Amino acid sequence: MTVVLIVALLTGAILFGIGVYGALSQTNLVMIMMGVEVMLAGAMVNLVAFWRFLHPEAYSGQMFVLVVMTVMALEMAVGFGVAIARFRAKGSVEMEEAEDLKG
Amino acid sequence: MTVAIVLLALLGSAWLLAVIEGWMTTGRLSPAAPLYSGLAHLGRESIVPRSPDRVFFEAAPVLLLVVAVLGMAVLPLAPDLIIADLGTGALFINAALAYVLVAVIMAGWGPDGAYAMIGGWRFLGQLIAYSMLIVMPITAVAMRAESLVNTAIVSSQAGLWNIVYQPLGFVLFFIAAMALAFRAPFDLPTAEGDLGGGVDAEYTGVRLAVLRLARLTLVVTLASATTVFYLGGWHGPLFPPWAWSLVKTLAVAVSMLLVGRYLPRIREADLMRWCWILGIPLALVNIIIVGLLILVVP
Amino acid sequence: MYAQAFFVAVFGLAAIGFGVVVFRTSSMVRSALALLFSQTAVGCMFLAMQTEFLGVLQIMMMATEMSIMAIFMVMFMMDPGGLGGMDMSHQKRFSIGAGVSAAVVAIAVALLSDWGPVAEQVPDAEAQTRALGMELLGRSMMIFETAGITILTAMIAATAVAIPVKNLASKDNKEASE
Amino acid sequence: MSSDLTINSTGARQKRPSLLQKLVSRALARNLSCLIVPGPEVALAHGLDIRAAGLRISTTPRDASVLMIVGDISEKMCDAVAVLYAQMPRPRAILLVGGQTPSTLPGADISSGLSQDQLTEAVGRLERAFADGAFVDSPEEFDSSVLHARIEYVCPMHPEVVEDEPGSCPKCGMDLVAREAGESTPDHEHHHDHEHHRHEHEHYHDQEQQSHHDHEHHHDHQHHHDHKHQHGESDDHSEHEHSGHDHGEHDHSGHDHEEHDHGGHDHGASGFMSMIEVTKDLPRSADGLQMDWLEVPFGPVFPGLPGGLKLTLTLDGDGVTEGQATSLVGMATEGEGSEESQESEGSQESEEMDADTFIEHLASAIPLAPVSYRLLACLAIEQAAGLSDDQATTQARNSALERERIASHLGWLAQSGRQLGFAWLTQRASTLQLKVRDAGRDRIAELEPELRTLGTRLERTPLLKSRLKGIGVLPVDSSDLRGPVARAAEDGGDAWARLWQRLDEIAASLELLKSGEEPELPVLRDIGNASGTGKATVDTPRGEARLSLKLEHGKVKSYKLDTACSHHIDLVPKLVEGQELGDALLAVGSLDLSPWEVIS
Repeated sequence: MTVVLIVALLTGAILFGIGVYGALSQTNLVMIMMGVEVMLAGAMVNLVAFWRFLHPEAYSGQMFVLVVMTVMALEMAVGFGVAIARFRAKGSVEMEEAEDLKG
Repeated sequence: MTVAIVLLALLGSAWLLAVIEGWMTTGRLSPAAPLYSGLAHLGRESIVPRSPDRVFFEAAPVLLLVVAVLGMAVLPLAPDLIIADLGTGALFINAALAYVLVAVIMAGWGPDGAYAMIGGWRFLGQLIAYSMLIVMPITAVAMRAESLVNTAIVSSQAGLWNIVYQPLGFVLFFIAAMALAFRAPFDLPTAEGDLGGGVDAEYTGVRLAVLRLARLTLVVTLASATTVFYLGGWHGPLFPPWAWSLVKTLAVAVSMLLVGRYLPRIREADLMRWCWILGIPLALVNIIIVGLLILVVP
Repeated sequence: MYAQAFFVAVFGLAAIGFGVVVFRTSSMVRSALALLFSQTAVGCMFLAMQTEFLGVLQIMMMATEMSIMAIFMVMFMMDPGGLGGMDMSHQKRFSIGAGVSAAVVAIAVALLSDWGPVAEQVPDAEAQTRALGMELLGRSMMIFETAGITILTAMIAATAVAIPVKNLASKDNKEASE
Repeated sequence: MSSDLTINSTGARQKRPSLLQKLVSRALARNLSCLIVPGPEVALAHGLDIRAAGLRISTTPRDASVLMIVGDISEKMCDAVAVLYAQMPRPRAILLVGGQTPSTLPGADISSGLSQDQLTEAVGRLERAFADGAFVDSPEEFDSSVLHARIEYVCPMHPEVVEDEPGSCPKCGMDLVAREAGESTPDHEHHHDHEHHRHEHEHYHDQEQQSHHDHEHHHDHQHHHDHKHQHGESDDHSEHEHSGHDHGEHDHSGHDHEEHDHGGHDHGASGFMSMIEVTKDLPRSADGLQMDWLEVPFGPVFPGLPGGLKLTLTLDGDGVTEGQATSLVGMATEGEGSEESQESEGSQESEEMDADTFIEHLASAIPLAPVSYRLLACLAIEQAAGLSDDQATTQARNSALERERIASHLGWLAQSGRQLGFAWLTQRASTLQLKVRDAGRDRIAELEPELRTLGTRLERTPLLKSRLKGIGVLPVDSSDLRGPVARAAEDGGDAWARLWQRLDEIAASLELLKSGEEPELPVLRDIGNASGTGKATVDTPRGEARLSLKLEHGKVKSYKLDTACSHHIDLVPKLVEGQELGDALLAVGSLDLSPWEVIS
């Protein structure tokens, strides 16, 4: 059974890596959000694997996944809200062009 | 075996609907018409538009068909006549139906045509209108059954069908189901008068045949879901359970088809407004009423 | 067990494959739908790991979420969208480095840790759903409710941010003074 | 007419040895669906019941196997028809009903006269043709000049470089990109460039030209750019092709990815193509977002619009930002020697025409209201000849006019039903129209209850009022309104009011018919060899039409026609602007424009 756990964890790790790459390398706000979603998916895989193979009696594990899903939805809602506002004001959601956001 | 029976029932129902649809458009009731129509589609050329997104263009009709069949797989025709009695069957239906949207978007984007694209995005635009009204009434149904298992949902209606127990939910679900199957008067993504066929417009030949079959199957699946959730599934006197399931499903499906004939297409803005202002609050009220009933009536 | 390992691996590979496609394709709609299928594959992994409720929920939620993503992609990325010779990515090496190191660290932890005894059996889906419901409305109710309120807040906030500014004139002045 | 009853080779499909083939052919023959050109309403006006003849009416060319051409069609329509034919999947056939073969098409497979019997018989032949000849050994490509646009090759970087052959740019060495000649020139501010998908021509069948129903391609930017990139993913240098949008002013020079690698903060200097630059020129939608607009043609053969009317709408998503209507079948200056329109009002100076010929000409040019125009011509000529009114004839003629008014309004109802996806209305109204079309007074009296229930039913139809109320409200200052549109203007002036106006007119006409004479087709009285000028006005179903003409020795020397639809068509831009697509089309539909009566 450990094999399955390891497989799941590896998948989670790789998905997380892809997400990190995406979130950092993309210049477009929407694409960055996609990167974050992939990262969260990686995290969820791990959480489910942990729940299933290590603590199937603790349902807070599943609860945690639900919260992550909520976070994904939140991220989308807020992200798109911001994206629309920026697009309306600047005509672009490219991070390269977000000079005004630089500290 | 079960798989074969359910698929056969699905196909048979789709055939019946096709006959009725043919009767509505040509005025002739010809049992062989769907067969000829299918063969004719095979004989026709299947045109690929000039610069399609090939993957989406090809995948969309198939995805729609698969989704409809998957949805049917978790709906019981009789206590033991169900392909997969999932522990989360009621939720699974939602999940499967969510991909109708994906298929329509793919069909809209794939062919690279303006009409199709507008149709696809239109369907996405209507998302809140129908998807919330699918999910929330099902929630109330699951509350009464205290289970997400579809067979348990049917069993919970042994004494009183849900259409009586929560008529509000039934009405909302029926309307939302029609909108989800994009049948008239909710045929916004395929509107002929507005979009010359919309997402259907660029499909020909075999692909069109698959698409048509998928759309009919989707109606059957949704009708079957209505039966399971609201019309007491297989319950009924005299006849064997599967017969009751079939009869009810077909009745719902035919009524879905007929309603559209006598109504003009709804305005998108109206659909959206009514769903937000009326539909969703009513669905919440339905949940509250059912909750109260469960608490009050033992 | 092998069957389970097989399915988890297959869906895992699918998730990874589609995940890569997300950032490799230049079509915005393809990007969004690749992400959708990646997330669906993740949902299938949940199913393979006998976590039915979460799996189905994941599959359901992502369909709508990513479709919405698709339309926003088309809206905001307009015509360039990584086309027209415009490179949509930046700090590539750094990103690859960061991505690879994050993955490597996680993999190392996964491989090197001693995970101890592994549960062989889990309750069936129905029991799980019931138990999860109990958890939601029992011990974790606070979290659950907080999540609900947060979603509501986010919805309102996002809508407020997104609707057009009524007073365009004053906004333009502000922009000009910037 | 082919004697061996096969489909001509541009319509048949490649024969493949298969046992199924015979069966499939039979199925094809039993499953004929036709696309009617110019439109089903014309077929109805000619009294053809397509369904009774055994054909299914298809709304799109993609779903049709028979191209049915009713009556003679104009030059402009010929081009559109060729495109439609090309879009239909093989096996396909052409059915000519009472007209000539359009020059752009191969010969008709089956032709028939303009009557129900002949049509039914022709459909029988068509079925046999499909059963026997749907598959042939050597199908031909359907090729017509209208399907081709000259392809030229331009350098994405240097708009001035235009070559006839593919190759590389003499200035920068980049591969040249194919585009259709006469299309967008790169220095426009922004518009919808169509050229980017052209070089994929050879990949697919011969059919795929057009975005549906018309031969203009209107894809939006992102859409096909997107696809193109997909195609180009395999080869590296295709990267260059993508750089050639016609945002000519932007800097495309540095596609070198290396430059971005280190953070890319210096985007001003690097090759980074700014989104701000790209979007700043784009039009802003009503909601303030800069979006690409899409110019989409609707028509000339579009299920929601009268055939022959071409509506070009600029769409911003599902909303219409601007629109324009043109008629492809309008009373143009066809044939008849050297005509020049003297005024925009639409006057025609044709060669001398015999008075009877003139009447026939006018009546056949307007298939949707032939009786009215026949009457109009008769009146004008008789006045020119100095004949005084004859009580009995006038009454009979007026009865015929009222009967046509009922039929025409029913036809409009059927058309609205098509547009609204209201199948019941379409079927009911067209059945009634066929019955009323040449009914006598007694027959109409029999039909009266049915006609009146139609109104009651419509009143009780849910959703209909909310669909039509407030749609297509005419601008307050609109002048030159005539007919039902004008009469409904006092009543709110929206589509709902126009629907009721027409229903009321049906009722009023019924009353007039009941008290009037037996309807009789207007026939010109003997005018001898008279000369003079005449003027007449007839209240046609779509509004007043005025005709003035000059008669010399019993021949029509010149005439001037003024119709309601020529004025109404100018309302279209105002009606569609800022509306949602469905509402805009409904608004146009509610005007009951007859493209035939538009004088160009």
